[in-house]
Amino acid sequence: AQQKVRMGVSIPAATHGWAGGLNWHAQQAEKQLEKQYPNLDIRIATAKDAAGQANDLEDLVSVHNIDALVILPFESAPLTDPVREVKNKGKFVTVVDRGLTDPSIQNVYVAGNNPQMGKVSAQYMKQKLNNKGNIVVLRGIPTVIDNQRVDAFMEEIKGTDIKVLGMQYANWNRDDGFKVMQDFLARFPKIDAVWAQDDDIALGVIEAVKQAGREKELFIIGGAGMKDMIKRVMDRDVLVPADVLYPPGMIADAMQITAKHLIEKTPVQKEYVIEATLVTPENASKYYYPDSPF
Amino acid sequence: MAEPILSAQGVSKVFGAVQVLFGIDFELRPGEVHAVVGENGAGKSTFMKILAGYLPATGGTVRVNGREVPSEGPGAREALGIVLIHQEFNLAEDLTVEENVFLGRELRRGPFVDRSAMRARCRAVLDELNCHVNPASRVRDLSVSDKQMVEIAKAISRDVRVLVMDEPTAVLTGAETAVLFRLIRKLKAQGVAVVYISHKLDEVKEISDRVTVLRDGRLIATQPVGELTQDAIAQLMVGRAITDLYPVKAPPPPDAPVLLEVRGLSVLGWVRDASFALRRGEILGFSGLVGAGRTELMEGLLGLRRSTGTVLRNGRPVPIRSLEDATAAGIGYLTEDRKGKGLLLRQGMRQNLTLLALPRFGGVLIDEAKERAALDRAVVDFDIRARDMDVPVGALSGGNQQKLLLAKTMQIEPEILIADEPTRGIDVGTKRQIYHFLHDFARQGKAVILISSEMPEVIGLAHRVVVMRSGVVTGTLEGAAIEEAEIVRYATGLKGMPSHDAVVNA
Amino acid sequence: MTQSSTPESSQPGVGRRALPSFDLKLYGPFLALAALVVLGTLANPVFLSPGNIANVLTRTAFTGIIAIGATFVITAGAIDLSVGSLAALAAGVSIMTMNALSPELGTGVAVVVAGVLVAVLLSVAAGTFNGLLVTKGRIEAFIVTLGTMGIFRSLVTYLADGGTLSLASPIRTTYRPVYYGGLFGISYPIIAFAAVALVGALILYRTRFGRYCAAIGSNEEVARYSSIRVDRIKTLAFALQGLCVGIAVMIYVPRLGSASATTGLLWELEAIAAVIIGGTMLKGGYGRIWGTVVGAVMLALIDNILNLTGAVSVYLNGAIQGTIIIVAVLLQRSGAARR
Amino acid sequence: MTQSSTPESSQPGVGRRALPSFDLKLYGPFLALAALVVLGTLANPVFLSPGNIANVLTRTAFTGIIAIGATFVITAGAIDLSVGSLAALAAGVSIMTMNALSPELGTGVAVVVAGVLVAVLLSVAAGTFNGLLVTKGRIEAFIVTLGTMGIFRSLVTYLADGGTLSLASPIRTTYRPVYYGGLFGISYPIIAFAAVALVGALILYRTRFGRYCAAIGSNEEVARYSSIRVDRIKTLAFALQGLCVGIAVMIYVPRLGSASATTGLLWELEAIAAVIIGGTMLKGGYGRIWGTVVGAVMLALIDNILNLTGAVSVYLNGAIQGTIIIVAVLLQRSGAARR
Ligand SMILES: Nc1ncnc2c1ncn2[C@@H]1O[C@H](COP(=O)(O)OP(=O)(O)OP(=O)(O)O)[C@@H](O)[C@H]1O
Ligand SMILES: Nc1ncnc2c1ncn2[C@@H]1O[C@H](COP(=O)(O)OP(=O)(O)OP(=O)(O)O)[C@@H](O)[C@H]1O
Ligand SMILES: [Mg+2]
Ligand SMILES: [Mg+2]
Repeated sequence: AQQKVRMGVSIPAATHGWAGGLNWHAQQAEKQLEKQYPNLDIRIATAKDAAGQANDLEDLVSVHNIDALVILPFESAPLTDPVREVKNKGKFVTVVDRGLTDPSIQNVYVAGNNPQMGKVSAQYMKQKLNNKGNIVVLRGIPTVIDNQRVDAFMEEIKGTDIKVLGMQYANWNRDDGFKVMQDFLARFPKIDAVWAQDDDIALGVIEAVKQAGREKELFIIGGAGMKDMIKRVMDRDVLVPADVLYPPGMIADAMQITAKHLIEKTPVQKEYVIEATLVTPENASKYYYPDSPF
Repeated sequence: MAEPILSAQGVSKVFGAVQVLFGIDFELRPGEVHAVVGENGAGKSTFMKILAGYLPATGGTVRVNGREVPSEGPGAREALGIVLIHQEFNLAEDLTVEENVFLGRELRRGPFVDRSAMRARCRAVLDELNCHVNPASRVRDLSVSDKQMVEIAKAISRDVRVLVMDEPTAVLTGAETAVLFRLIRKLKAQGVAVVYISHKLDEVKEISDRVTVLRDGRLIATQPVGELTQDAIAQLMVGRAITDLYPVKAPPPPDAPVLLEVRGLSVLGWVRDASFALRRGEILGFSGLVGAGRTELMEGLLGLRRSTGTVLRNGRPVPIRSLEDATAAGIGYLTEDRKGKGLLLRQGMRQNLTLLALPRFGGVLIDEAKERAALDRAVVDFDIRARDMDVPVGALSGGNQQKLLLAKTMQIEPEILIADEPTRGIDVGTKRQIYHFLHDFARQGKAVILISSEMPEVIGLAHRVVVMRSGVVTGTLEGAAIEEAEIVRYATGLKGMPSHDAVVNA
Repeated sequence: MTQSSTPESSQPGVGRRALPSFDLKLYGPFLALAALVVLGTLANPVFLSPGNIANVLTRTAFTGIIAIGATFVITAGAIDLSVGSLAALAAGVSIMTMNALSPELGTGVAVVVAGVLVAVLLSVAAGTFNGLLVTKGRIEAFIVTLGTMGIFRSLVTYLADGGTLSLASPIRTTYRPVYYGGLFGISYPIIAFAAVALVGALILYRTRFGRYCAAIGSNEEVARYSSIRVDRIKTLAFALQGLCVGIAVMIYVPRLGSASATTGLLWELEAIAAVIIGGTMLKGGYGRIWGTVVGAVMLALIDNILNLTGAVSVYLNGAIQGTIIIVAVLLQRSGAARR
Repeated sequence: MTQSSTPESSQPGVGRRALPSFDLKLYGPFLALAALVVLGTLANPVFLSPGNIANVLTRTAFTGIIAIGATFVITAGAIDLSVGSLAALAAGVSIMTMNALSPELGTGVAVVVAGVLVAVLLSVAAGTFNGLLVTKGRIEAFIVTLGTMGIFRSLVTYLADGGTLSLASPIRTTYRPVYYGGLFGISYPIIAFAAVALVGALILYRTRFGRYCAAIGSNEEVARYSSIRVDRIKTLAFALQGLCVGIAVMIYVPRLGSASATTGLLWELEAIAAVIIGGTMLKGGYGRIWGTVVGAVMLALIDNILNLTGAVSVYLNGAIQGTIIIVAVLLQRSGAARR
């Protein structure tokens, strides 16, 4: 008789676009993996904040008695200890995207590379602007990831003549992207480029720019790899010449790796890095998934 | 003559742009009961609030024991033993009786309130008032008369040297009033000075030593009560003689059609199997002790409480499930609880006046001009005295609120008026107007049900009197049988149905 | 004012109307708004440019229209926390309907009308549902709408599969002008906002329903004894709130053509804040439509001003925002309290 | 309703009252809680395991303790929306203080005590600040705390530079047992929660302050006439709310050892919901501490039960949660309304 193998997946709830994609991919992977491995039982828990995620971890361990945990932490620092608790109970731990402050806890790290994402965006911008121009930056929400992206971006454009005219939070939200961009457009008569950092924000920005009729003046770089944006890049939209990948699908990869290890006992690497790839019209079709909700 | 314990010199008061008190002089001696009378809106309550420190005076001084005291909130005066029982209830409705009685000066044991001690003392004070409410009940759930008794209990549970009572008996019945008078006499014997405001001049005659009359915010006279007859007091108040308080009764002819008939109406826990009929042109009185269930019977009839039984209008049964149905059937209801059920105190007179009859004021949009016209008319018809037409109703004097409430009910032009304590807090002059109004109303071929705890009122106005006791109709009196002793016999169970039939033994 | 003034109203029936004194409770919000406009202009002259003003007013329209509905609910002594979620749900369902119907109805006006109808009907139904739970179920409005807030948002997340529901491109083209277009240089959302406010004011101040809302909010018992059908009026107030959400959704959808789990997040807080800043009492009984309009515009202006000035630090935006709200209300209220 | 009803209180003087019927207003929350426990057990027998119960109660402690403070504020007729943000700020400042002091005080108990003191003092000060703005500034509590909500959250964002403030590891080791440890098998957070509830109940029901809160919430005017210092009591209620936030922070910090802009997000809603579910009236005048405790536990249980059962779809968690809240309250209230 086969013993059921239980895998717990703890991720943030679908409270913004990227997290929505995360949820979708996690659920797809759940279905697919449970079919693939009949004795695998996957349990997904979604949390609204760090404390809620810590609660979920407790429940996954004490109630579901999981054998392995795949977690995409809300934030690194606060979840380090709760994950350590899980680890101390002898569970296999896979951490996704955001590294814990104590890397010794995790068995596997599927790393998203936030600094790289900022850096890649900045490099593209430098090249496209010839190291010179006025840009505005729309940030996500105040959190470590956002800081890493922005810090790396600013580091990369240091020493160039690229000037950041304004920077505001747009909360990884289309409506806020629209509003903030409207105001930036009113405030600055000449903007050469927008770094929106996130595709949801970028979609809001596009509408604001169109409304102001200033499509000719600037271009926009988003991030994540949302299908709408990839499509625009693919279609050679001058407003959106490129995008930087930060695929929410990384959760599925992590689940896949973990499941495979649990059931087939395949060895695992310590770290898998998901690259922040630059998407251009040339390679866009490779990253276009029309069926994904994200 | 003893030194005055409390006195006022040239006190005046201005609200916004209107002056309501003009240089009042007043003095109160220990051990005296000093009545203050005057028409509605004369400024009695305002003056009392100034004496008790609830309102600052605009001009003049207030002295306690000969020393001038600045107005610094009610707490300071209360510390000097001056306690005011408000005309409008001053109780926190969500709190219990006991919590209200001791509010602001709880008994303590260590850091905690001493609940058992307070409950016991509260019980004792209520017992002294023959009041049977449970100290642990919420004030919200009490009847108006019980609330009043709680107010009185709250006042006398303090260290009181001057007790100011603003129309304490307006919502009390005879028995409760008698208890109160006993209490006043006891306090008086202890040297407590009592200021007593009432529109019931017989009470004033009975209980007080001196009387001060105010009219339009001015002091008219202060005299020993013995020197004045009731009529004389009334004349000082109104400025003219009050004659024929009650109109000459004009009973409907015996064959007058029945406008409303009630058969076997029961309200769970309150009223059982009540039946009566009301004829065109009739004033039908309802008498009984407090708790007899008259109010509940009417509320059951009007669809405000769940009830069983049949109501016939002009001989045809009509289902009345809500007040709206009653209104449609041409029945108007004047509630006894002016503040809790009658008026929106924070809103204006116009909004209150038309609230019940709003469908009559315009179609899609409210016709404000029509509303204003109605208000102007009501102000004349019901002699509502407001010095400023835009004040919130809560700033009207108590009697004028009552008149506005009557006017509100009349806006639906009912054929049948059910008036529950219609003259509560009304001055004699206006009372006479209301009596004549009810009389004329019936004479026009309509009909009135009059619930009143004032025996003379029922006797003076009603063509027939239904007496209730503990939720059961015990008798109906007619003609010469309508007299006090007989009513009391039915109301107390000496006559009429045996008491074990009652819903509740009172 | 003085001893010498004589009583005038001894003559019954004449009554005296108070001097039309400057009522700060009524005008306070407008003063605060004026102060904010001055502040904005000082911060950046662009603030007063017609383009910027138009932008701000246009984007105020959503929460403004919702806040007008909230004014009724709050005046009637209740509260509705579900409006933001309902907006998201209605937008989502409306988009799905349009996408689904376009094979039959095409991508023209017909399909847009169908979408709008669905959004409005759904919103009204949801508002009525809230109202019935409050009145028939006798549950506090706070709890009911806290519950439905979760339910509605969860449903839209479900429908969108955690992602975004996007309106098909050709339909968007048809629908787009409803947000971006306008009449005589005034955008449709502003026109809608003004119209809703006007009708709202008429209803609140000049109809029975409006009076009844205030009466119920003041004292439910008195309302009942004035033969007002308390339950029905309250339910209607919630339904009206739903209608307002539907209208807001109608002009929201063409803006970005999408709905997701984040749509309308915290709009309830913004709407309630606009209502209260406008001078309506949270405890009920007293509502001010124009105050609400001003409150909504004020909130949008604060955001706008922050975006127009490079604030000391973006991190502190929230602090500046909070401070401006408090100070603005402090100014308008302290004057009123001085009487 | 029927003729056959017989007299119930024949003893004169008792007055007419209903049977000392089972008071659903008082016991309703407990019944709903019981129903939820049954539901949980049916969903998954593990639910009743001591480990699970301990986990749930321990994590309820934060919002539970905050909700007890909120009971006072709401009973006094006000509301405090800033508690979640304040918790974040207090946690952040406390962590910064401990990190900064560790070179001097070491990483032992001394530095933790200092951190706790700072958190508590800051919270009480912030609560008092809210209270003073409400009472002295005469601004609605809703607006004041909406403003300070933004301010506090913004400050913690600023202090954390948009990121996370983390407690230095050695100090964490010292502090950790405050969350994870316990006495006689009961975790410290549960003990703290119980203690705060007990003291809260004593204060609300057995002290003058508690009575005055209810009196003010019921009728401010009456309270003032009873020579209650309304402003002072209200300010104190806010200060007490601050104190509760401080205590909650004290046991929150050792759990996650960090604070950021998202810490305590929406705790205010959860706390207020717990209070209202517990039977306290949102309009003030009537507060129930034990009800609040039950309300907080219920909210935590609902989350827990959702984790116990694999819900249909994670997207629908919010819907199930909302439905359970409404149904639970419906059950407990409908009984009460039946009188
Ligand atoms: N807060 C207020 N604002 C404005 N006017 C007021 C206020 N309070 C009382 N008044 C006015 O002062 C006048 C006197 O009222 P007061 O209540 O003292 O009369 P009263 O003699 O007690 O009458 P009643 O016998 O009807 O109780 C009335 O015209 C009333 O409208
Ligand atoms: N909730 C309650 N609990 C206990 N007793 C109550 C309650 N409500 C009312 N009562 C009692 O009922 C009495 C009032 O009853 P009711 O209103 O039926 O009297 P009534 O016949 O209308 O007389 P009146 O109108 O003169 O007061 C009060 O004296 C009070 O003792
Ligand atoms: Mg008076
Ligand atoms: Mg009665």
